[in-house]
Amino acid sequence: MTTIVKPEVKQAEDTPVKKNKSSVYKTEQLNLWYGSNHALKNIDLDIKENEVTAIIGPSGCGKSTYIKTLNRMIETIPSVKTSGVINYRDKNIFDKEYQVEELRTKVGMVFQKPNPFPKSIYDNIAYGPRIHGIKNKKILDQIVEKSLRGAAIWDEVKDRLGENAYGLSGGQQQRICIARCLAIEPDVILMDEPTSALDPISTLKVEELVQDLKKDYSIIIVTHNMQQAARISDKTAFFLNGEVVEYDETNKIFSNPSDERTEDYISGRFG
Amino acid sequence: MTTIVKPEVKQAEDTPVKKNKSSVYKTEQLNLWYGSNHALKNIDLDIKENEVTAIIGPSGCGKSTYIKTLNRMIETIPSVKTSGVINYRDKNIFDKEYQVEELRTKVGMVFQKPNPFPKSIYDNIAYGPRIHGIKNKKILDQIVEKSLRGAAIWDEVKDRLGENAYGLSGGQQQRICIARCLAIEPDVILMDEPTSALDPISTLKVEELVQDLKKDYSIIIVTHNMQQAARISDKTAFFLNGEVVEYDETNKIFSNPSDERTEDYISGRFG
Amino acid sequence: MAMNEPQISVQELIAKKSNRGLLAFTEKLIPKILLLIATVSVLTTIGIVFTLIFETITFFTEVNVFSFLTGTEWYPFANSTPTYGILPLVVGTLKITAIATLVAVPIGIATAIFLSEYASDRVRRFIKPILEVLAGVPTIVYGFFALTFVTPILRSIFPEIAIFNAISPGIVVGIMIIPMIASLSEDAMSSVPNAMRDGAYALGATKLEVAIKIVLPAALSGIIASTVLAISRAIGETMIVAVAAGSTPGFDWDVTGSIQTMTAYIVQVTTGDAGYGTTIYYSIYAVGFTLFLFTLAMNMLAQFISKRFREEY
Amino acid sequence: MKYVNHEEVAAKTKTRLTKNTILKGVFAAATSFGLIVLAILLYRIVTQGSEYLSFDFFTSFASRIPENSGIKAAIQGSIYLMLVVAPVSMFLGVGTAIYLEEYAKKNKFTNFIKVNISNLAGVPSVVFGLLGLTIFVRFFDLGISILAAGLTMSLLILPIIIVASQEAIRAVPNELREASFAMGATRWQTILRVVLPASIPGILTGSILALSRAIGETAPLVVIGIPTILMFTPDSIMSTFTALPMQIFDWTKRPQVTFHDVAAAGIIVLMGLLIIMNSIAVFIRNKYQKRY
Amino acid sequence: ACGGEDEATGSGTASEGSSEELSGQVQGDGSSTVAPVMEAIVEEYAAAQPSVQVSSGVSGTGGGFEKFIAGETAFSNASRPISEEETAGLEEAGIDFTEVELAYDGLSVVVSQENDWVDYLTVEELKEMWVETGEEKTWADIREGWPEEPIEYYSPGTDSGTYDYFNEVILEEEDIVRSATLSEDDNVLVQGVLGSPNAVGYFGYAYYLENQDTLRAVPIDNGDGPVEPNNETIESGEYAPLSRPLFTYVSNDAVAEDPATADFIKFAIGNAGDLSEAVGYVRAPQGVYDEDMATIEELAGE
Ligand SMILES: Nc1ncnc2c1ncn2[C@@H]1O[C@H](COP(=O)(O)OP(=O)(O)OP(=O)(O)O)[C@@H](O)[C@H]1O
Ligand SMILES: Nc1ncnc2c1ncn2[C@@H]1O[C@H](COP(=O)(O)OP(=O)(O)OP(=O)(O)O)[C@@H](O)[C@H]1O
Ligand SMILES: [Mg+2]
Ligand SMILES: [Mg+2]
Ligand SMILES: O=P([O-])([O-])[O-]
Repeated sequence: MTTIVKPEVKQAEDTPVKKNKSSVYKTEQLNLWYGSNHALKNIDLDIKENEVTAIIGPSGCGKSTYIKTLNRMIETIPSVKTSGVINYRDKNIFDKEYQVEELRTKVGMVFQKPNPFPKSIYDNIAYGPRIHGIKNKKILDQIVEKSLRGAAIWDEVKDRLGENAYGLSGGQQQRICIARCLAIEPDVILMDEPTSALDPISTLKVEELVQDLKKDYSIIIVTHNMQQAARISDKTAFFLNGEVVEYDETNKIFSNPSDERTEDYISGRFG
Repeated sequence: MTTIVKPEVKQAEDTPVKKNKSSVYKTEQLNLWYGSNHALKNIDLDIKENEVTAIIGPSGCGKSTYIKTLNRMIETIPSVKTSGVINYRDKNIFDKEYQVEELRTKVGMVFQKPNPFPKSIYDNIAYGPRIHGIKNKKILDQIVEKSLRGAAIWDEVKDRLGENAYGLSGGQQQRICIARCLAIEPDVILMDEPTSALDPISTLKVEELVQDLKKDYSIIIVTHNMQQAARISDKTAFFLNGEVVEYDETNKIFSNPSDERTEDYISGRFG
Repeated sequence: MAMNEPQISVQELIAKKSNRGLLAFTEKLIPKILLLIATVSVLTTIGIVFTLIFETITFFTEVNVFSFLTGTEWYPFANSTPTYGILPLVVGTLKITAIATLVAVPIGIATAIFLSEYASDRVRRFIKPILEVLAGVPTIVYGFFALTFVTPILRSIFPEIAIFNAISPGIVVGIMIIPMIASLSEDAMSSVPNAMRDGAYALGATKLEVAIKIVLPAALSGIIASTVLAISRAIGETMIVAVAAGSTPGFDWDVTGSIQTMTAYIVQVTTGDAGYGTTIYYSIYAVGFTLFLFTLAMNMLAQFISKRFREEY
Repeated sequence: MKYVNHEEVAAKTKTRLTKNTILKGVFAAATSFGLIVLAILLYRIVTQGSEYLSFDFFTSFASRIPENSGIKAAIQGSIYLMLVVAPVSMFLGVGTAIYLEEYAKKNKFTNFIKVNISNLAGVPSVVFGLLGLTIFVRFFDLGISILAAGLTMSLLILPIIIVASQEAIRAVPNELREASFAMGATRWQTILRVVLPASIPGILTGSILALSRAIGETAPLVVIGIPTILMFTPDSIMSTFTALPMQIFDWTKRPQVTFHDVAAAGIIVLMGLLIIMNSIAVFIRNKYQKRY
Repeated sequence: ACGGEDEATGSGTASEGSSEELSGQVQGDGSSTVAPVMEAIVEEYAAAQPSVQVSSGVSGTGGGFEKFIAGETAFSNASRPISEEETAGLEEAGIDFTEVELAYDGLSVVVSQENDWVDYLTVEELKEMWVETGEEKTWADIREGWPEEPIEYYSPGTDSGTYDYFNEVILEEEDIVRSATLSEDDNVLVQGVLGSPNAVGYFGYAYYLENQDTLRAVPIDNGDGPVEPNNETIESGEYAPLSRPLFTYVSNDAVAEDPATADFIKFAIGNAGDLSEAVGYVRAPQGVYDEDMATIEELAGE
């Protein structure tokens, strides 16, 4: 297993700080059903700020479902029912009064397939601020630049901000999506397999970016790729059949998992 | 790497026999272009009968393209151009006189996504024999039963042969597709990532089936999943950017690859 | 694989049974037959163009082309000096089309937005077929409805409106094309990938913001194309105007009085069955040809729009 | 530096949501407009025509006396008309669709056919009437017969059927064709045994909708000039005939108001036919949708 | 419309010559003025000879003659006598024909009942009113004291016999006002006239009868004082010049060669009197019917 565990050494540096961090998301006894399909079962997870938390598990185990529940995007599917509590910064997001639009301006999301809007690069980034009432051109310009820099794509696109975002490569599009998400200065960024549609080089870029963003944002990332989880995350949660089997320091999960199923999975015995 | 190499021990038993086997497919200097995109470059491969040959490699390296060339399914894409030779049982399949329908009755194919016809289970299996002129109900009954047994799904469906195949689960559908392919008793079976759309348990079933079919058929299987290649194949070809980087006993490829790129790939350094 | 049955070799059976020669022959023949069938649609167009062109040419031997195209008086039935200036018929057609467009475009697009962005699956599945019924109502029924229901209502509100007028049939033609705009625009909007909506929702956008700022622009070419098609349909609509718009072609922009459209003129003459060979008989072909060119231009425009401005995503 | 003030954002969210709610109401109102018009139209016609709608209405011919008037000739004429239109238009339409989707190469000619079809779909029905009058009635000397009118109507709805069939055929996933080819099937075998069976529901749905268009079309019949005074039912496709929309048109033209009520009764029957046809189409569509 | 049963009995007597079952097709077309009579005849005939398929279009007198000349029809209904050009056309086509008089019609000039100023019109006023002069006309232009409201005109289409007749006796071949709504659709005319107090229109007497409660027929003064159209004045010819006979023209060959056609025409002549009254026209003198019947019987070789 040596090859796989290698990248963790780098993360070990961060370990001492972690203990003091406060929670951004506290999930308690979360259950979720698609119609009669019980997709999430008694999930308890405590996610800390300014960390990268990876969620891994075989296909269909509920990773996407869980991450979509965190910003209530799951509600776009009519058959979904939930029970339990998710506290975001100590407020239950399932509360009646909790306005979902407000939650989502605090919690950004990056999707599996890059999904820029069919607009210019500039308009893509400015979309979020604009709908939230920022119309001043100067401020928008600043936001666009800052976000694109934050997503490490400013240099590549600064001369073609007026072009349609669909003219970019997949990797660039994905970083545009990340920039779009940064433009409203979220607190948390959710990422659902953000690199699975990308080539290796673009993947690398996005991974580096995630490492970088960690300073300012709390990041929750779903990935199929165990090497990726090992490379970039601080904590890892292993999902199986809608349950959290194990949640721990990434280091620990990949070198010395406590659950046999975790071991089986990361050693490739299934999935 | 121990965990990964484990399954090979089982295959070691077969090794002595292999040397004497005759070739089913001999590919010589195959080149293929999609328009101007050179997708396969000087492929040389000699595939033996009654073996499982796995083709692995990162996305876009040409695995699907190659396997589709073997039964000339690639010709359905108009922009495709080829050069070189593929001898199937010592006859060049690119020959003008070679009738593609005849080739395809000898060479079956199983696709990535299960693709049963929207007909009854029975009609799915009987499809091949029927288009080739077999109409006798008794014979068809026998063929259907035999094929379903061969695909290890007879017991699950014997009481509902009249039902639409779309009522089955993904894994069952895939085995129906395998049975459909067995119904015309092909010589070779091509499989393009046959388990990538399946859950772990169905995957296991199909893998077992492949092991079983090897006695009677030559099998060429494309897979994304290196563990799967290691578990079920006798030989493995590693493709990269349209070239065959390495082709050898599966054992050897996974324990002691001769090419550095192969090693990088199977240890997860890219892809 | 122990089997009790006598061993059958399928491949042998196949080798015996299959008749590759015959198969190869049908394989060659079938596409040719199908090609012949496919040319029927081309022949139809040729047939239409030829029917119209020949009689139109005959018409122009009796009536000056220029005065036909630029004339502002259409009195073919006059005893002494019949005049054939098509502009009044064109203007009549445009009045109907304009009113119909004003009714149908806002309502149609709003319906499309509601169905694609707000309505639940069940509501959509319930409403769409009903709208299709609205599109399938025979135009003679609409004509009857316009004359006996809409016109009296309009006249009770605005007494200056005549019994035959452009407004009532215009509105009803509009109602007739609402489903066309709604349904085609809805198709265009629902084919905008959900990923795009998700992207906006994840930024905290409301449904309205997603609909107006993301979906509408992305589906714009489809929406415009559907509108153009619907307008073309309004131009060619016959029975509603024949029944409810009157038959006095005038060269003005008054919509409260009786008008005549190109289609209604054709019906007027054919129900009177102007016999073979009179100038009036030929005039319906000239008018038909003009009408054909109008709708052809609109259809080409719709195709151009949906091709040229198709969004890349 | 922070640009986004999350408190302000939260404050504005309320207004945005209100806007959203208001416009949702506007959109819903627009949607109901169509439904309400349909309801009024149906209500008007039913109240106006129900008095004349009886069993006798179906079994008597048109009469100078409104009370005795019926649609025997008209409804049978319409049915005969459909018996010509359905096979002719479906044969031509599905054949063309198969050619375009399965055989046609991407070249100028194919493109020309496609452009031609979408243009044909936009040609006004009254122009098709002129085509029918000139070509079928006069040039081919079929007279004012069911055949002449049927061929005219077939050409009129041909583009609709082609497009619907094309869509249905295109919706059959390529994987199914590949599966068939991989078994050694020829293209025609694949079309006959895999593609057509899978696309039949879509083709039927589109065709029924197209036929329901044909059954209500009036303008071409008016232009061809089919009679309305006749007291017999057709006995062959060369018969003179009248049809439901033509009969309705004739009744609405009469000066006696009572005949308008008879026309309304005829409209009820026509609308009933249409709604039945539409329901069948919707039923087929819902039942067979998303099979693969 | 009333008394359906009476005609049924009447038909029994008239079709005495055709006791045997006949079959075949008889096609006709023509005047919409004649249509109500013809519809009644066809309807009654269908009861007497169910196997003979008679159909009749309503394309107007001129439209009917076009088809008659083209040989597409066996009889052609007309609300005016056949014209010289049409006779020439038939000669050229080699079609001999017989004129059959079915009924009398009083072409009625009508206004809406809301129109309370028109008491009668002289023939001159009528002409002044309907002829195109290049200027818009108001009621005051026709007779002093009438309102200064523009007149709205509704006239049958130029293919109709009604138009032709009006054209001949009133317009005297001058152009009809251009603002007139010309329509073959009689309901359009009725709706148009009753839709406005300033409207005026004209059409067959039967159509006026059907709408007596909303329309008003204007008495016409031909020099001997205003005369209102009604059964007596029309039959006596007192209602002049707008009283006219209605015809159907029959192909001699069709009568001679096709027993079904002959039978139908005989039936038509035998019942025209009763049926024309039943649908609101005026019967022709019996002598006219007898003469026509004799001509047809001779042609049919009886
Ligand atoms: N829209 C839906 N309707 C019904 N069931 C769903 C829906 N989406 C997902 N599911 C089911 O919920 C379960 C969890 O799905 P989910 O997409 O969360 O898995 P995942 O771990 O993200 O898998 P993958 O790695 O393939 O993306 C699966 O059984 C899936 O079939
Ligand atoms: N229909 C096509 N037209 C043009 N290029 C194609 C087509 N199909 C594949 N290619 C290109 O050919 C190359 C090889 O593709 P292929 O599908 O064989 O890869 P693969 O190894 O099977 O990948 P994967 O693991 O993603 O299935 C890729 O660069 C791909 O973009
Ligand atoms: Mg997922
Ligand atoms: Mg592939
Ligand atoms: O239809 P007409 O009697 O006026 O010719």
